[in-house]
Amino acid sequence: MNYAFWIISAITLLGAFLAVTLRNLVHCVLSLILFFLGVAAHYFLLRADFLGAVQILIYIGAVAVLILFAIMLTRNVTGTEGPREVFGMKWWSGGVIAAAVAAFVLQAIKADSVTAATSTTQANSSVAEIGKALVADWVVPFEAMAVLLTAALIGAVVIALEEVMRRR
Amino acid sequence: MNITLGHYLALSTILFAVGLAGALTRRNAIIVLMAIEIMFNAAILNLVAFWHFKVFATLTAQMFAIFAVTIAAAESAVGLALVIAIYRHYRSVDVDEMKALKG
Amino acid sequence: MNFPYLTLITFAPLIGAGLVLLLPKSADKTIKIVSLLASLFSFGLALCIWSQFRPDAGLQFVERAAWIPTLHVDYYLGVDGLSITMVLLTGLITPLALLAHWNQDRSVKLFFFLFLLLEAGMFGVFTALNFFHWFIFWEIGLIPMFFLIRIWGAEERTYASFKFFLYTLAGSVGMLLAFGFIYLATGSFDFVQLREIAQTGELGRAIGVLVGDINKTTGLHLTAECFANILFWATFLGFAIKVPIWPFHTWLPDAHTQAPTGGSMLLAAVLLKMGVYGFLRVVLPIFPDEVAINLNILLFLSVASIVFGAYAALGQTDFKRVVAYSSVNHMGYAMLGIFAAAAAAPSVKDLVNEKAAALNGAVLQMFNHGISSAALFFMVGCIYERTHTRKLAEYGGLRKIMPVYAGILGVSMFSSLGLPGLNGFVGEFMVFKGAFPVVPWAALVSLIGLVVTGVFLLLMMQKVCFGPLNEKWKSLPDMTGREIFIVAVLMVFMFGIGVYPGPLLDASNHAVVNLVKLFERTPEIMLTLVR
Amino acid sequence: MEHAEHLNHLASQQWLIPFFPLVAAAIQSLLKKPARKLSATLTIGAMGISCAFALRAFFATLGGGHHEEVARGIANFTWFKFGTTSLDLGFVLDPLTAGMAAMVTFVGFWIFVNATGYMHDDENFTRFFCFLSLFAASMLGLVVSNNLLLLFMCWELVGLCSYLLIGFWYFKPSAAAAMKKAFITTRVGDVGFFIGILMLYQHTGTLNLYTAEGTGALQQAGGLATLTGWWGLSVAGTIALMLFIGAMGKSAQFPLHVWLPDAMEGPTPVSALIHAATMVAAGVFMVGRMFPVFTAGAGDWVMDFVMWVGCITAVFSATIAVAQFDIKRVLAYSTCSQLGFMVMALGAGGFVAGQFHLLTHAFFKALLFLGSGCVIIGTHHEQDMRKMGGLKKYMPITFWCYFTGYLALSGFPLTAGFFSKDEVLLETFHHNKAAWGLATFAAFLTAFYMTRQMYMVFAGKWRGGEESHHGHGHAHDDHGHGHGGHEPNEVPWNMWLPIAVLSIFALFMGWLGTPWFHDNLFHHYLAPEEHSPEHSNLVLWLSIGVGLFGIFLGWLIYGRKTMEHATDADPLAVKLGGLFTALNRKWYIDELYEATIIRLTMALGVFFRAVDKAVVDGILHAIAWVAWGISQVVRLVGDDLIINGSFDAGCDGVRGSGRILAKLQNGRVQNYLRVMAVGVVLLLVVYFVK
Repeated sequence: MNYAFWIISAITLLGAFLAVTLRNLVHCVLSLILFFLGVAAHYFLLRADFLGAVQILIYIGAVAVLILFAIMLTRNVTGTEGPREVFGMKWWSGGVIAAAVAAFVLQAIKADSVTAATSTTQANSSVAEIGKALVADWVVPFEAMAVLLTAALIGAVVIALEEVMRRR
Repeated sequence: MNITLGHYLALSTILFAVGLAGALTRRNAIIVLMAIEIMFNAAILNLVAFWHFKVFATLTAQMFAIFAVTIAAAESAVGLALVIAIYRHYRSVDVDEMKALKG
Repeated sequence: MNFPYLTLITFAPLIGAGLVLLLPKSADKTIKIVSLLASLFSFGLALCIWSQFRPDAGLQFVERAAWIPTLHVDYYLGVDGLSITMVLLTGLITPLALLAHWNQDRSVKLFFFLFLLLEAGMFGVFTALNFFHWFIFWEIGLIPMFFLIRIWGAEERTYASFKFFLYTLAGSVGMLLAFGFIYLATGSFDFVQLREIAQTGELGRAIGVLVGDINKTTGLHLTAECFANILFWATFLGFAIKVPIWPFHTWLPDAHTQAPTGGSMLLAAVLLKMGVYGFLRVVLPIFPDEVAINLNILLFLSVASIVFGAYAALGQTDFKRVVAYSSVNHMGYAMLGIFAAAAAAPSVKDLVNEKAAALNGAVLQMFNHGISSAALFFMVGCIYERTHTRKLAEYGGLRKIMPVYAGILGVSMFSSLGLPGLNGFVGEFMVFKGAFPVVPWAALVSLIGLVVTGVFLLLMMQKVCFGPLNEKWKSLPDMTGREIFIVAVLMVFMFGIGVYPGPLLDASNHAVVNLVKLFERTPEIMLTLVR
Repeated sequence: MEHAEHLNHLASQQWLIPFFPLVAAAIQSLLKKPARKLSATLTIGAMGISCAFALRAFFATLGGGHHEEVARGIANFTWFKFGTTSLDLGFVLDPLTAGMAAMVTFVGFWIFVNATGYMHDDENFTRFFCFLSLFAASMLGLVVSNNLLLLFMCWELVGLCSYLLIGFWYFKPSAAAAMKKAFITTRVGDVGFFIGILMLYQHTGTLNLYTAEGTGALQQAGGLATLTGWWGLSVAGTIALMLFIGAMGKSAQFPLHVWLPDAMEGPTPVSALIHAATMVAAGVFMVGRMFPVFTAGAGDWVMDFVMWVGCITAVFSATIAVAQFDIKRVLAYSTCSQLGFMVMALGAGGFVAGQFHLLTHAFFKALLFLGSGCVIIGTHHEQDMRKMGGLKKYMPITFWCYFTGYLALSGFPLTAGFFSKDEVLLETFHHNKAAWGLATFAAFLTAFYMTRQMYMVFAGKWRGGEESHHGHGHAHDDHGHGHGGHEPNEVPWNMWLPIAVLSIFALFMGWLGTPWFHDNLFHHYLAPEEHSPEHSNLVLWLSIGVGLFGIFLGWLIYGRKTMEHATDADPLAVKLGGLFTALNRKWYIDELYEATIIRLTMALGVFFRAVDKAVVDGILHAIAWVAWGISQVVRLVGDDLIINGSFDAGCDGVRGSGRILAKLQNGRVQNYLRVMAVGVVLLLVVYFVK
């Protein structure tokens, strides 16, 4: 169990790091997909099977594809930006800030007593339980979610339609 | 040594930091969106870890995670739609050029 | 009396004012009618109160409700002998003043709104029995008058309106401070309660206590009497400016010459009486000892008002200033009556009937002067509207072309001159009958004022109505029906009171006798002086 | 006792006498269009009715004369209550009132009849008669009142009516000034009267003169004498003095007489009614009415003061009358001097003599004034005697009536004037010889100037035609047509009938008061309890001699050679020269008053106006300036330097920081992210530092 955690973590980290640093956009997307896989693996490791499946379905299935589409639409498929262009103005400041944030949060984790407690019993959840919970005490967020998604759908349709209207 | 909650927290923090660094440094709006997605996943991972290590008795954390995932999906969709709209206007997705909302 | 007459009468003009505000600016006619109806409604109420007023009972139509409990301030209304005539006068004069401006055309809405506000202020002052409530209406009465002069006034209206406003305000600030201290000492603003405390001497002790801890905190070493005296003079100043008593009167001629006709009618007929009423309601009951101790100064001031006012009127060349100074003169008589009634020296303290006569005379004089000065100012206003000049020298021989005007001016002049058979005489006779035995020197010197009053009024009459006709005014129209109606109402009162003043005197008699009883005991300080 | 009840009953109806003229006046004042006929009948009718009532009351008092005390009916009522007492008024019926009321109504009636003729062509006819009946009402009110306050009220109303009537032709500046002068002079006197009333009220507690219970002011007069008043007099004396000052104002006694000659500005019937018969007599009547107060204080010098004032007035105005040219002014000054006689009689203690002279004088002086009215109308509004003359031929009836008045006034034996003047001189003789001497000299002057007038007006040739320079000092009515050359003519019946009636009285009224036959009727009627003064032949013959001598001297100077032309100098002026002009100019009294009192009053007026403007306003403006100054200082030092300065600095600071912050918000999304991140880091730092 311990080794799996470290391997998957490494893959996830690599995916994330590459996704952010590569020049070629498509490569970035691919590393992003790798990152999503790593995370899904972690979910399975943590016995959150349903979540892992959902993660794969939504993120890899939908989001990654969506980004690909976006890249194609914005024409510079090859991602041939120069290094300067890639990292924008004062690029180094972002890294420094991110490092500072990470450092402090890690510091907080080390100091905090909760993280030390390793629970002996590992929780696991079945899809039935999740389904019952979704419909029972989480029904309001569930419905709200439905509304949100439809709104996003409509939004997308509008933007698309606006495009058609203007051309004609 | 077995894996504890701390490990997962550390992992998600590092992922979050990487996502943040990406968002801050990359000039391409799409990459920025991808970085934000990374940060999202880091957060959700964190949630699941909390759930997993029985910090809270109920399923709340996982429920959270599920909803977070869906929201993240919707959010990225909208984000990309915006980027495309801006692209159509500016003919470029360079974040630095998008200064219309100057103070 | 469960039916809230007094609240209604105070707020009816306010409601009217509200209605006037709602009406569109252009609907002149309706504004005038609405405001007239509001003031007539109040007049009707005043008549109801008058008819149901039982002369021998003390405070009537009392309404009391807790308003600000923490400050012991309650909404306390009541009418007794002293104020019933004033309520009637206010109710009577305001509709007439409104009628006087029936063909007013400049910003009618604001004009009539201010008038109704002024009426509410006046009713409030005459019916209030709690200082807090009273002071509010005292100031309310001030503001509309300021604007009436400021906007519709004659040439130097700015100077006059500011002088009027600041002068009276400065006075009332002193009064406010004094009552602040009284509240600190006694914890109550209630005139009736303060009067009882003052009578039993408890007020003196309470002030003594207050003075004690003032000395501790400030390191001064004031005596109770000295402090009470300061309070007295502060309150006195507030009212003296309003009456006006001699040295504080210079705002009156300026305010009158600049005020519009209706405004100066109300100013002379009612606003001055607030000051005199203040003496009756506030100064005499609450500071009986101080009044008795400072009597000679007070008498000098009132005699000065009479004599100097009369002589100053003689020297005037402006028609309205003459009438304004005659108001100073007449108010001097009222003050003479009041202070004569307040004489508590051992030799005169038990002349109850004389003092009651003096005080009754003063109250009657307030009402009479209200009637005759309103008539005189209205007449001056009439001629001013036609000729737009107030210089007496430019007038002459009006009787030939305006016989009705000359006749009425004659009657109102003789009424204010104090000719027997008209209302002026009864008041003045009572004042002198009362004042003569109590303070002979003051009465005798004031008699000079009586003659000079006759001289300057006749001089004015001669310059305006008699002698050769000034060619400029050959084509002046005589008085219109409306104008005659206004003065006719006043003349009915002039002849009525002149022939039979019974009802008015009965109304104020009971309250006057009670007030005079306050001065039947000589304050110890005076005893020490006398011994 | 039945008689007393009857008197009280009559007394309670006394108020009817003034009531009718008052109603007439009220009706006329409301008449819209001037109805001449209606107003004349109203006024005269009302006067007739009240005359009937007055006579009825008079005859009732006659009957009561036989037993000793005076017949008196009282009717008091409460006017209003104040304090614990009440102010009562009342009416009285006693010989003095009845006699006076009868005289006023009778004489007034005939004067009104004459007035219809005199004012025939005046456009304000109704207003004139309205004022006349108002005057009659107030005069009668004065006469019948049993209360000093009611008397004072009517007294001032009478003053008002004389003010209105003197200034009837108000468009003449002289009339306007005269009316004001009359009112103010009498009002100066009224101040004294008012003080008298106040003192009486203070010391007796009531102003009712007589009350059934005997608590009336006059009934307590004895008590007043014991208290000490002012200037060494007893309280009764002080009151009497004050009341007499009021009487001096109204009856035109010496210092306050200046208004009476100017009052001639009014129409002649007014002069007849007011300034001869009734109003001026009000002062003497009031002194008579209040006689117990005057005589109460034994040690007081009031009575002597009254006598000497009367005497001086008599002589003084007689001297002026000698040198006047205006027919009415001569009569005005003669009224002044006759009033002086009455006052002197009262001062000498001759209450009955004074009242009797008052009554007789009322008749013949009214006759003379009406006669002069007829003369003025006859000669088409000519008042200057120098431009008359020879009217005997043109106006016989007026002449003969005027002649009877002349005889009565100058004290021709057996006429009314002779008897009453003789009584006056008798009383003065017993009291003070010096005053009696002066009075006799005044009687001589009276005879002289009346003879002068008779000759100038009625004898000689009509001098009216020539164009002549005017004499000074007189003004004549310009309401009629000018004084044309044509001949004077007789006056219509409604003008000469009244003087005919009055002349009868002037001749035969004297017999009422003469002691020659059995007891003096009038004396017995008016004051039965007093003894009438014992007869003295010296006084009788001397007064007859003096009267005749005056007539002779008048004939000597004016009768023998009457003036040829209006422009001729007055024969007396030739003899007396400077003194004559002094007399004509009324001893320059008017100018004296003008220079002293009037100018002083006006100066005081201007002074106090200046005081107000400079001193009081000055202080006020000074305070205002100081307040303004302080505000300026506060504005300059306080606001500008300290507050504004610091405030501006503060503003710059804010603006500066504002610019810095603005850079942050440059639209770059990533910057915002960076700032957020930095924010998170700072929060964590704080978390750890705590």
